[in-house]
Amino acid sequence: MTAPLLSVRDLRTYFRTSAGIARAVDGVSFDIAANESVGVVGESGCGKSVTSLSLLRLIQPPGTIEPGSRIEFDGSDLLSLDDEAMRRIRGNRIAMIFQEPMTALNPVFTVGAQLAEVPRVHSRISRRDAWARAVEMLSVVGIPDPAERASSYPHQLSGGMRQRVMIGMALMLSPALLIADEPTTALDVTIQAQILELLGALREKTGMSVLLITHDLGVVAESTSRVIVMYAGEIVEQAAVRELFARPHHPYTEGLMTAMPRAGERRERLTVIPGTVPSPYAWPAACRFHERCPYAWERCEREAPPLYQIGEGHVSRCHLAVEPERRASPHLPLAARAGAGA
Amino acid sequence: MRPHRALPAIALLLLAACGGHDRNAATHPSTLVMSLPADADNLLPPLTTNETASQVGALMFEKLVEPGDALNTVGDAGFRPSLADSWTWSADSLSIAFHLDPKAHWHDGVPVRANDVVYSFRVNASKDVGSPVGPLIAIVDSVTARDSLTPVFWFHARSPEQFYNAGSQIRILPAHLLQSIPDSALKTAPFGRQPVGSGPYRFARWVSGSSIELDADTTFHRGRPKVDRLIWSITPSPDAAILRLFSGEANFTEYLRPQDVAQLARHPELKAVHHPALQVFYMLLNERAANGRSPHPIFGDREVRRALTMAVDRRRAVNTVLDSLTPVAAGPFSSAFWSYDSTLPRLPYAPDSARAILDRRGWVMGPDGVRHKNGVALHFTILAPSTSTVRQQMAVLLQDMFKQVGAKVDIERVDFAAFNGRQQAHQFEAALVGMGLDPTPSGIQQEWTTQAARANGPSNAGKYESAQFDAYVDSAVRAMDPAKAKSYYHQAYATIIEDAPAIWLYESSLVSGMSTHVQPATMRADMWFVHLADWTVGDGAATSGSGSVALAASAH
Amino acid sequence: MFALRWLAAGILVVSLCAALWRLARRRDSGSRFQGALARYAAHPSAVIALAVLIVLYCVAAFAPWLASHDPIEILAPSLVNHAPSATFVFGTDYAGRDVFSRVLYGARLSLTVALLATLISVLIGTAYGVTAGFAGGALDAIMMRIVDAFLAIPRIVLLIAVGTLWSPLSVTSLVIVLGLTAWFATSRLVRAEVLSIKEREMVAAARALGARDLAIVRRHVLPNVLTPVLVAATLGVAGVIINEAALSFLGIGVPDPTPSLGNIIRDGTPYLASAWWVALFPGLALVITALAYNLAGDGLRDAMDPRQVDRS
Amino acid sequence: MRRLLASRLLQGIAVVWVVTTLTFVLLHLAPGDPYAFREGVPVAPEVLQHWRHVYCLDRPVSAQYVCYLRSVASGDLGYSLSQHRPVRDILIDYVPRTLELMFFGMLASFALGIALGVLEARRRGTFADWGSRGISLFFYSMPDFWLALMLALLFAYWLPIFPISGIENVIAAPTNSWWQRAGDHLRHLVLPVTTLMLMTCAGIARFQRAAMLDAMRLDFVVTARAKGVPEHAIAGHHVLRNALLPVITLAGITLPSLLGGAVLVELIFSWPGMGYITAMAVGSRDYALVTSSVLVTSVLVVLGTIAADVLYAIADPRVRAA
Repeated sequence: MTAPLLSVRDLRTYFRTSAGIARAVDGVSFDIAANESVGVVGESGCGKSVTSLSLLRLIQPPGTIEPGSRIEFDGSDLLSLDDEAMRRIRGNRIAMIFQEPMTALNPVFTVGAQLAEVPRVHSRISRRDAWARAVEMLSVVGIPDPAERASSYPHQLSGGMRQRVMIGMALMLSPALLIADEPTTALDVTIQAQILELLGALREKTGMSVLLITHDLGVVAESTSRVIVMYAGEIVEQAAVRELFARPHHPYTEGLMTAMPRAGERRERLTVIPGTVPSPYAWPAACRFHERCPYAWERCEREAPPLYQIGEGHVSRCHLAVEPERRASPHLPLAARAGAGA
Repeated sequence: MRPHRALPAIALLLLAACGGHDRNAATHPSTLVMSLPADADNLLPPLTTNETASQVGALMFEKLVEPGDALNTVGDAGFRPSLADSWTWSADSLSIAFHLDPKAHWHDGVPVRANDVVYSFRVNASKDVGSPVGPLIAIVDSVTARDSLTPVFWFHARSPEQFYNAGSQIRILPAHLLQSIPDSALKTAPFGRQPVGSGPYRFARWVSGSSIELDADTTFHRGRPKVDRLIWSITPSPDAAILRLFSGEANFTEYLRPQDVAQLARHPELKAVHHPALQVFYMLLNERAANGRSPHPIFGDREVRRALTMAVDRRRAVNTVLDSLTPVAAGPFSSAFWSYDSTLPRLPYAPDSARAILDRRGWVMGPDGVRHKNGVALHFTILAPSTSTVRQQMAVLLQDMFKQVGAKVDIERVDFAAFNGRQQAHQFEAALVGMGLDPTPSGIQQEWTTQAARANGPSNAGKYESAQFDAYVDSAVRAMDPAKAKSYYHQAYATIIEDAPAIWLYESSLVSGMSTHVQPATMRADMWFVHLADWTVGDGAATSGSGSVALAASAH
Repeated sequence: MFALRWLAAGILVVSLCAALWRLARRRDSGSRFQGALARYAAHPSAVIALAVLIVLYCVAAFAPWLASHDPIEILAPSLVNHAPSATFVFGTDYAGRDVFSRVLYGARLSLTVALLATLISVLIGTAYGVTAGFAGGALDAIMMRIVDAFLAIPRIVLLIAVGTLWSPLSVTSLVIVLGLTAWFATSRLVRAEVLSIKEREMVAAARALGARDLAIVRRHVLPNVLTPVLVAATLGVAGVIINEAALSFLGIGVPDPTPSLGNIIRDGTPYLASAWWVALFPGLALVITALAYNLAGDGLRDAMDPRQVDRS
Repeated sequence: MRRLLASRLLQGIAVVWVVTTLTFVLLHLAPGDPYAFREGVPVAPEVLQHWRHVYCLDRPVSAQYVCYLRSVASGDLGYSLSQHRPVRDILIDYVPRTLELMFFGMLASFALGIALGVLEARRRGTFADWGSRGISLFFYSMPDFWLALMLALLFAYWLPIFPISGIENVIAAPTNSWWQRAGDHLRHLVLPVTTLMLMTCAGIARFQRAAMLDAMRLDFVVTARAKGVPEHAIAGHHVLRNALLPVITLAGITLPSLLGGAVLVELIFSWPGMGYITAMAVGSRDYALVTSSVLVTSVLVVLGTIAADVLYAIADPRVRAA
């Protein structure tokens, strides 16, 4: 196994506010190999976006990346770089695209200018050359008559097209890693498919790795090779995509799977995971899912489960790995029993 | 600091740096910079109505003859040549021929000829133009040109001041530039903004609202003026004019108020020059009641007016408010007039006899110290302009003195426009008035006679009517022999002093402020600027300095 | 004796401020007004401003008692433009009058005129705003265009025009003129508030219950409008004080001998070089008053209107 | 864009019409007939008669109103009794100087205002922030004429580097070359423009600061950071460009108060512009000049407001396309 492109070890990102300390990301470790497509799944508020922003050190005060976290990228620890060095990596070696194409682009500059800005910021390129590369990138990401479109403004393009521009902007300097934070959530389904298909094609062509962050299991199933499931600031399960969909181990992953409507299945009410996502200011003790877990027993409330190895490249943060028999007696989760909320 | 934001700061420093350099710029020919609070209106003399324009006009256009500094306006003895070298009377003295100085020429090189004089008379007399000089030259029937250098004035009748009115009222205009313009269009003619004259100074520049500039005409036929450049530096208000003098941006200002004079002590580089002015200040008493017909309960009675005059210690009042140099006025005339003589009677300061007169006239002293007469209190209001501190202080002193003799006085302060308006509309009882006099004593005829009172114009607002006074004035104005004229004036003056239509306070002398190295020539009472050409700025040599402080300090 | 009087006044003012401070610190009663006061007290600059205002109004109220000399009396021609000294704390002006007493009386006049004028402008502004807001449609548009027209004329030019045509202005007509030219901003503010309130259900509900327009205005609109109007009024007073001073400076405001901060500065203008104190001190009094009102107004806006959080 | 312009023009015309009517009312409510013979102003009676006829002052009010509108429309603003010149010629002399003062005043106050606003927003909460806000509020609360006086006192007497009055050094002017005269004219501009700048920049800075803080929160800032754009470029380029838009609308609003300030500044620094002439007209009760300067001033402001809106439309691509 060659050295991973990106290896994150024990990443903690806390927000110190007058209301206390929010442990949005509370000890996350994972690796991404070169040219690999990894998905990160979880309900909103589980810390997946904060994780992605932490990778690029884009966390703004009052948030801080706690000492002791390590982000190894291409052999160097990003957290030890000075601001200038980190800045040179952003957009150049690691790039990022966002969820809201409507607001993610600057409304008062032309699309071409915003694309051309990336090479101009990172290298001594002339304005004309940068513009030419911008137009070329627009055609790469599949925007019709790119030369003319380059001088139009973001509000003159459709959502899908704007997302293509975002992708183009990220790939201007062919980064090694592209982080996509819910790239398709704001788009309708047909456009969603096109964007995912474009991402996959570009990944093959450029050999870059993609970290795809979404709450939509369908998106993960189609476009990633490995999936990380996050809950309450922690990774609760990680496996190859086929393995995860075939044998989801952690009750939370299982809940997510059953909650997802499948084509052709007739069900009046979708099954819902009872209870709500806990507050980051006070994560529940031990296993953070025990209140909403149908199999929880007293060990889950006492002892925080480690990431048990339950198969080749398949880990899960659940004591069921050592006491599988508990799975046989499901019960009403604590949250459901207690009536309205915790 | 980001580079582009530092730019303004650097620009400011640059400006400041070159500021210093500009201060002691190359020396300039001797320049008189006069700060004053009013822009000129129209520089064509017959159309001029404001003070600044008449000053500029006086230095660009010449009269035929100029009265001497003694202002003797009767006959032709007191005059000296200006545009005309000499003049000859006809036997029946119904016509005067003036002989123009052949060297006189317009600033555009064209020589001055008799038809210029003919044209100038016609324009000044024409109704369409409405020149202020019109009524004064009504005595002249016509002007003809005997030859190219001899204009002749023909008169309806003989009068003591016919020479003065003919030769010294009209400023001669360039006919070759103006006669093609119809009289009614003169008002908007461009000439008014860029005049061509024949006087000692030629027109240089006029930046409206900012400055008017004249340069010396080196080829002037009466000799090259000493001051090379005259600049009228215009400010929006009297305060700003004084500020400009004190800050050194001007080296002369025409009129200093008493409070400015007091402030001058702190400026060693400046000096104050008192020069006589034909201006007399008095407390006018309205002899008509509010309805304008029946006599005023207090001032209608001549004896009460005399008593009130005697209640005022005029010398002490003038010393306190102004200074001991300022003369106490004898009547509505100037001590500079040739018709004045020191033997004129004056009502003395005698509060006791004043009280006696008031008792005799039935003004009984009330318990509150105010006299009453059949139900009417001896109580009246003095109107004073709020902008003049001198008159306000004077009103306070008079109020105090009248209290001593049992008269209650209120003071009403209004701004200047309302002060004039109230007088003309006769809505006042007493008013502290300052009146500018004509250079000739005959002006009293327009101001104080019954005919003036009945004309309901701005003159004789107090409605003083005395047949005896009118008779004396008529014979004085008509007397050809100066000695006889003087004796008639004496009796007229004595009558008006005894009738006391007003309490005569002081003859104000004008105080001008100037830099110490400006040497003024004689400043004539009626027109201080008439000899401006003979002033000198600096020790004769070209004085350096332009712009602010340097100008004033350069002499040291 | 003169210093004694100032000492007594000082003690009075300090005790007044202390009382106010204790009131602000009291936490117990949870009324809306109480919360606002606490938030206001959180701003140090606003509290200082309020204290300064209290001091100013006390000084203005006791001016006759505190002044060292008669402001109008011409003391002695010899004392013209005398530099600040023990007897004349702010020096004397060109007419030999004590500048300190004139500034006291001038501040008294400026403060009262500004307060009354603002009161007038607030009343007119609110009435105009409410009618425009409620009437809506064409009338509203016309009324707003008229306000635009008035706003298009710089206030000082309007005041000069009015001053020219009706001078000399007595103090009462000055208050009316200042009041009549200051209500435009308030009317716009009130109209905006009325429009937003009109939409809210409570007004529709009240109308459903058959309440007449006037009742709706009194019970619903006015209390909500109170906050922005109060803030606008406080900020407005500073503007009116400056305009009154400008008018007096131009010689159109208060007629001459009566002291107003504006005409004292005017007296000092020509002698700026050598008698700068005549113009300096009245100006300082003006700045302090206006600054205090502005800071108090800002503090008030944040306290009464937490929604519009100031990004400080 | 055209629709916006059309509606703004219509509104502008409505406002101008209201202002003209207001000026007419002002002229007629004043006591006395503006062209009455007044002592102390010797004008030939037939001149007064001519102007009274031009404004049909001898006809009923309604006819007078129509007459007034027609004459104003034809650019005939009456005759100034104090200057003995048609008001139009006077304004042609004096309005450009006020426009010049306004132009530099506007430029300076927006430059400083924006710079302060950006500085305060980027260093929010530090000493630079509340210190600069405190100082600009101090100048904002200062009466404009007194600020002018103090600057005159400071710069003219204690450090005499800038002239305190007039538009040029009248003595040196004729002998200077044109660029020396331009430099001298600029030196005379410094103090008046500084006064206008200090007076107005507080309002602009406060507005700009709020706009900057709003714009900093928008998503494209995160995108820009993700693209590796350095922090000062983000603030100076991306954010500022967006934050400038609301400030342009502010130009329309500050215009009246700036013009008001210019009136008093002109008086103190003897800058012969509209304020200077209006003050002179005040002294001599020159009704025609006062009312026409009110008219011209407000038309200037209305045009300025429309220009500000047009500038906004051009600056904001989203509006430009509409």
